[in-house]
Amino acid sequence: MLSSVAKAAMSSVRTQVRNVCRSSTVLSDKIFVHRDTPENNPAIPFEFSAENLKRAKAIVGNYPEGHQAAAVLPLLDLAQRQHGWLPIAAMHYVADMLKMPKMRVYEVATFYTMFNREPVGKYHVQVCTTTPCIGVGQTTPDKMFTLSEVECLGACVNAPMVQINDDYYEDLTEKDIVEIINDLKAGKKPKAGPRSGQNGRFASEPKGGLTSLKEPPYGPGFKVRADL
Amino acid sequence: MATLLRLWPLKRGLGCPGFIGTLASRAQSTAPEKIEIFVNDKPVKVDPRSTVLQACAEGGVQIPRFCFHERLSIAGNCRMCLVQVEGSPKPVASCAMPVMKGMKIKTDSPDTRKAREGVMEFLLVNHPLDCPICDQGGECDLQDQSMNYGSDRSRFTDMEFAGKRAVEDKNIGPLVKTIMTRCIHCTRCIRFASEVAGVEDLGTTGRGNDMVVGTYVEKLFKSELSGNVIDLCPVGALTSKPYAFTARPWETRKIESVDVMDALGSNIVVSTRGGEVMRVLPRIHEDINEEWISDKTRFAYDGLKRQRLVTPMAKNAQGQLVSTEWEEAFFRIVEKTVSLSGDQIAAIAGGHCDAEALVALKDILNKLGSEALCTEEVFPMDAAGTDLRSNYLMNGRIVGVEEADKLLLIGTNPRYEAPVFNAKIRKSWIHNDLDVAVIGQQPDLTYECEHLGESPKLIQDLVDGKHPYSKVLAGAKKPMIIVGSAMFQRADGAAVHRAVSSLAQTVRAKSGCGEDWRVLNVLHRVASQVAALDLGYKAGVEVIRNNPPKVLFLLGADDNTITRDDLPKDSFIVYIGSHGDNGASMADVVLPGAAYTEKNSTYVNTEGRAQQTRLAVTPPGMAREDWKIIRALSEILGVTLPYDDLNEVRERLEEVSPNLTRYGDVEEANYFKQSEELAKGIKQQLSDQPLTPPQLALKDFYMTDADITSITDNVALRESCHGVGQQ
Amino acid sequence: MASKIVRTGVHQVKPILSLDRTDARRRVLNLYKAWFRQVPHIVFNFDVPITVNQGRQKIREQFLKNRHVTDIRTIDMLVIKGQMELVETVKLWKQKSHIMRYFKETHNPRPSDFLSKFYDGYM
Amino acid sequence: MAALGRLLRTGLTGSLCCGNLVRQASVPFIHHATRLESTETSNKPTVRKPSPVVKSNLMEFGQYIGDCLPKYVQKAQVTHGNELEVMIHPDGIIPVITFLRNHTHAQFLNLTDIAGVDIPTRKYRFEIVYNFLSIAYNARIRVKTYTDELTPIQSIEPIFKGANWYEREVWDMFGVFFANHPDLRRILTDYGFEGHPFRKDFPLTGYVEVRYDDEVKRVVVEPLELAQEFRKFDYSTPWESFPNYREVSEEQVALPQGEAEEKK
Amino acid sequence: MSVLPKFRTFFKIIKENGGVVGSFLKLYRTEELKDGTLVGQDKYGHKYYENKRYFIARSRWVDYADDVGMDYDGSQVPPEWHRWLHYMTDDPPTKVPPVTRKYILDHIENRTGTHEQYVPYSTTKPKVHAWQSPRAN
Repeated sequence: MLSSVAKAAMSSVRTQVRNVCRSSTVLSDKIFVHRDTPENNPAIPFEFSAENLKRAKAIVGNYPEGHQAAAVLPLLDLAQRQHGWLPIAAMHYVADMLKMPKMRVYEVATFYTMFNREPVGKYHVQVCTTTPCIGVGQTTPDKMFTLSEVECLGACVNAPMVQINDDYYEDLTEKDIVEIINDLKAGKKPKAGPRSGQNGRFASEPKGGLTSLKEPPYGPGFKVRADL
Repeated sequence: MATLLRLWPLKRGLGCPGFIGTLASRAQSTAPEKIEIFVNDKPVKVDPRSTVLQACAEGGVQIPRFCFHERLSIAGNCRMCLVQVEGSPKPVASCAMPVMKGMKIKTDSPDTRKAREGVMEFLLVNHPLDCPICDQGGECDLQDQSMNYGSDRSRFTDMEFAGKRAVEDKNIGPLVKTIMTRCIHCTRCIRFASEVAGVEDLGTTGRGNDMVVGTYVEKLFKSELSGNVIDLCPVGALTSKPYAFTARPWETRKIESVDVMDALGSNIVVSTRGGEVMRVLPRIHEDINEEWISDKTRFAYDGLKRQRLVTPMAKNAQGQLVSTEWEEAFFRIVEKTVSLSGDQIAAIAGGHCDAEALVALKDILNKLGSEALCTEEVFPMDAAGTDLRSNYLMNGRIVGVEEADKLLLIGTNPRYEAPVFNAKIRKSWIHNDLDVAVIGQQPDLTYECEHLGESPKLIQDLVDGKHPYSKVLAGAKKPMIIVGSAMFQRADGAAVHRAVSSLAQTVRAKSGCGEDWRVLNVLHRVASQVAALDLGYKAGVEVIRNNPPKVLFLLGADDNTITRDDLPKDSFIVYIGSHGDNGASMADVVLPGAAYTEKNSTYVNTEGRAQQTRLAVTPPGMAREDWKIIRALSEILGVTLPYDDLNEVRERLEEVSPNLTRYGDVEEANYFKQSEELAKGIKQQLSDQPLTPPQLALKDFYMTDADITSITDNVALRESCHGVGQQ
Repeated sequence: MASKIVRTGVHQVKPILSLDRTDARRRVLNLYKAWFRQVPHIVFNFDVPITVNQGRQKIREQFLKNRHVTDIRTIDMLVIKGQMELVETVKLWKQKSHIMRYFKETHNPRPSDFLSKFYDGYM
Repeated sequence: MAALGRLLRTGLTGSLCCGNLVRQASVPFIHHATRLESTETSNKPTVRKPSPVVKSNLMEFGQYIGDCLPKYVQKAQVTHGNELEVMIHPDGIIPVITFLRNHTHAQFLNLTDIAGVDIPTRKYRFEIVYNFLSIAYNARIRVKTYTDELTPIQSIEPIFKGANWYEREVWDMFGVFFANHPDLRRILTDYGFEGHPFRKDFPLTGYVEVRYDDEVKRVVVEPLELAQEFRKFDYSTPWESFPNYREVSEEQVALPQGEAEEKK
Repeated sequence: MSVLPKFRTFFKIIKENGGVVGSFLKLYRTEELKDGTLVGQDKYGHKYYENKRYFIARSRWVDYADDVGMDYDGSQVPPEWHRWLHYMTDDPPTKVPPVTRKYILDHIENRTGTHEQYVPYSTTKPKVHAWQSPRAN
């Protein structure tokens, strides 16, 4: 009897009280407006190199007539690869090339975190967000490293991992990352892929060897009527 | 995500019904069979092309929305319009969902409410609580809808003292004020800019919590229709800079009126408070302005308080205009006029005169024995001239362009001469595959157009079929030719007119569009011209120049078409008008009249549609309505006009030209054949001077109509010009 | 006869004072006489800048203003109010300005012709 | 006089035949207040909850008045939980009020107030409201009757001397004529004031304005000219036109109606 | 109580005010005749007198300079003498000269009623700006 009353009272209280959200909003470390700086302003000329121009033409050619604007992503990427990062002049160049409004290019460029609209170091270290960060968003004075915190890089099985430029370094331990950074500093290119964290496995196979699919695959005709 | 949702580029011919159904609805000819759906268990028959939201509206249920707008494409990103649909596991965004047969929609179920409350809470998470200092307060969609769907308690505790999300304000020009923290990312402004205004300046940058609406780079929102984003914005993110902090919407009185800044006669609402015009808003008129108005219409109102003529003025012994009494001013006029014969008196009407004043002025001059009544705008008087109404009207109507498939613009820049009409052309260009060609200097239009050349001789080539484009015109089903009235101001105006009218006849004959389709259209630039021509004014001041009068009445004529040098030394000029400018400066007597917000008056737009402005505020000081001034003067002059009140003047108007009092109707005219026959008699030759529209840059747009906008003092527009000039 | 039928069709009401027209007329005349006789005293007592004749003229005007009234009860009500006014006047409860109120000397009637309306700004 | 005699007779017989009822009706009157104090334990102190006992008592008493004066009482009702209202025919003012004043079980000896209400849409546009207090029973009653601009209403000055000024006030503000009033004249408005200000058709600003005129050295009255337009607020929002989305927040309290007895 | 001193005083007053004619003129101008010691003179030529024989509040007075004629006015007394005249201090400015500061404005008399009077004006902007015609030549 009493318990049911208490339950009723509790439930009525529960409906009245909302949960309190305590976490503060997490915002990007980038700004989403352009401000002219000496190294990034529309007056600085940008053009594709002859080689890239050829590539760009090919990319644009992939799309049907009237839908060339779809090539904006690969072209921006091409521009970023050529320049190291994506200056506003490059966006304008791409916009002119595809005959689309500049605003539409800005939208694409700001939407994807892979487009670096500010100068980045030679090695762009992108760390999965769970790692404790030091000075995220900054570039070291020697313009070698830029550390940024990015969303899921799609290699969760091999966590923890970082992406440095285009390469994934996975299954990292503290030792590994120090080694990688030192290698990069020294100008060497460390081997990409899984490292010592999981005993240097090949890809994402289980640590203790295979647990299934151990027997050889069945050949053709398995469990099929003999006369067939 | 708006980047992906938005339709860029708005491909022409892509206007499939479900996508931009509302926009293209006019173009759709046959309506398919209606299907039955159930809105809150009530059966409703709806068009299968409509969305759930429209279907519910038909069923009498208004669904809350932020991003959806009838005249823009569907974005579906605010999620406020969620409804429950039976059989669907999740609530459905009704604005983007097409109806299906037998759909059972629940618009007020507990689940729907909960979904909307959730959306509202998320919207309010980052919306500042600054309604008391927000100009949108009182007419804010978010405010209104939060009254229904807002939570009664807050979960915002801010224990980290991190504050709400804040976004820096953008400087997009002197007309639109931005407070971007208030933005709820409905993207209406972006869609308006890219779809209606044709200026792809606005967009969203960033994503997720970082999404920002803006221009990315520091630049002005350079559009002649930019003010409309203020109305579109459902919150206070985009507000009017000139109107900022001046009035609250509930304390203003709204008077439905008509705009006179261009010849379209856009329908407007004039908001006043305490005898002051606080702002001008558009009023929906599907056949003229839909719900857009140009920036000049919207922001010219501060000119109503500057450079005004508030007292009668007369020249003193030193030749200086000084304030005086009405009696004295009238006496001065009588003194000069009484001994003169009729042919020594003349009058010129300017661009903003109402039909009442025009008819009164005509009557008084006729009574005095004068026939020299002119308008400032020139129109060829040779052959049929202004006798045939079809010669000077936009015969095909403003909405006609939505049906047309070929459009030839001759010497006009509709973007600045009639911005709202230009938006209609763009709409037709997007949804109806309208092909636009231009003869004359190429203006910067918001749609693609074929530039045929600049010489007027091209028109003749088109008539003769020498030009390749004449084949295109001949193949058109519904061709339209729009000629700017500025072309008739040229020396060879009559020849241009002859060429254009024979071109129209040729095209009509060749294309086989039928007798009902009207090919020839004249786009006027000033609001009073059609009414003046209807009333029998002579177009152009040639008569006066040839036969200089002793007494000249200027009814709001400020364009310096006649100057002191054209007249004999002892001539006497009387200026009747609302603003002091060229006309008033050269006058001997100035009689202060009323501006368009200060009188009940009739204007006829370029398509021949008579409309009324309504008295929103009383004329300042001793100013009076223009026709009353003329009526009073007539009594002093001893030729009393037979009308004492507005109804009597309107009766007189009806006598002279019955169409002037059929408000809202377009009085059509169809005498193209006769007109062309008569025009053949014109001997004048086309010159080789390029056809140049008078307004080619945005700056020109803001700097015209000096007598109302009073550019010398009009702060907002002046800044705008400067801003535009700097870019 | 016809008038009788009409009268029976009319709503039956309670009289205020008078039962028929002659009665009402008598009351009106009595009130008029009373005012008329009081005018010299009023002019003297209130020291108003009007002559006795003007006062009587004004009283006549005030009475004639309601000459169109035919309803007996309305007449009675007007008589009652007139009587009250008379008492207020005679007992000197009113003051000079109250008496002069009838003469409306400071009030300029609005012009009715177009030109004067135009000059005055009344439109 | 005859009416009074009849009233007394009916009153007497009424009280005799319904003696039982009367006792029931009047006894709770005495304990009315104490009851309220003891039983009210609402946690919302500003809202007085009507006691059903009080209400039924009042309804019984209203019924009793109706039974006693069947000719005049048209309706009796209890509003706001504990306010008894008796609607009467204008002819019955003197008998009903005499009854309420003199009846042993009523003893409404104190005239609190006389008020007028103007409802122009009605055939009898004025409602005259009498409020009485019975000190003996700590009870109040409201008597309502009606009239129009020209129908005189009987003055109750002979019964309650205090009605004198109240009736003058109603006359002054509404123009309701009270017959048999010893001194009916204006009480609030200025001499020479025209019209009756509480009538709904009397404009808020009045017809005239009064000012001191320097030239004639005296206060003058002139037809009103408004120098400033009225402040008018427009509260409608686009959303307002869809009342479906307005939640009804207040619950309509159903007024307990006393038994209405429409009598000739 | 002898009458003689009073006569003596009377003649003294007459004498100090410039004889019979002078006294009449003075009486005409100020409606008062007094004898007293001249304490000082201000920059306008007003003379300040004191005679302790009179009651306080009457014992100090000013004799306005001749050039103001009949248009004399209390506000013509400069502040330093005003203090002394109103018994705020017993030291006349001749004895204790007033402190000069650069922010103290020069004394002016009350100009109400003259063409130099202060007329309040509206500081709000007019709602409608009237057009002024350009100056003719």
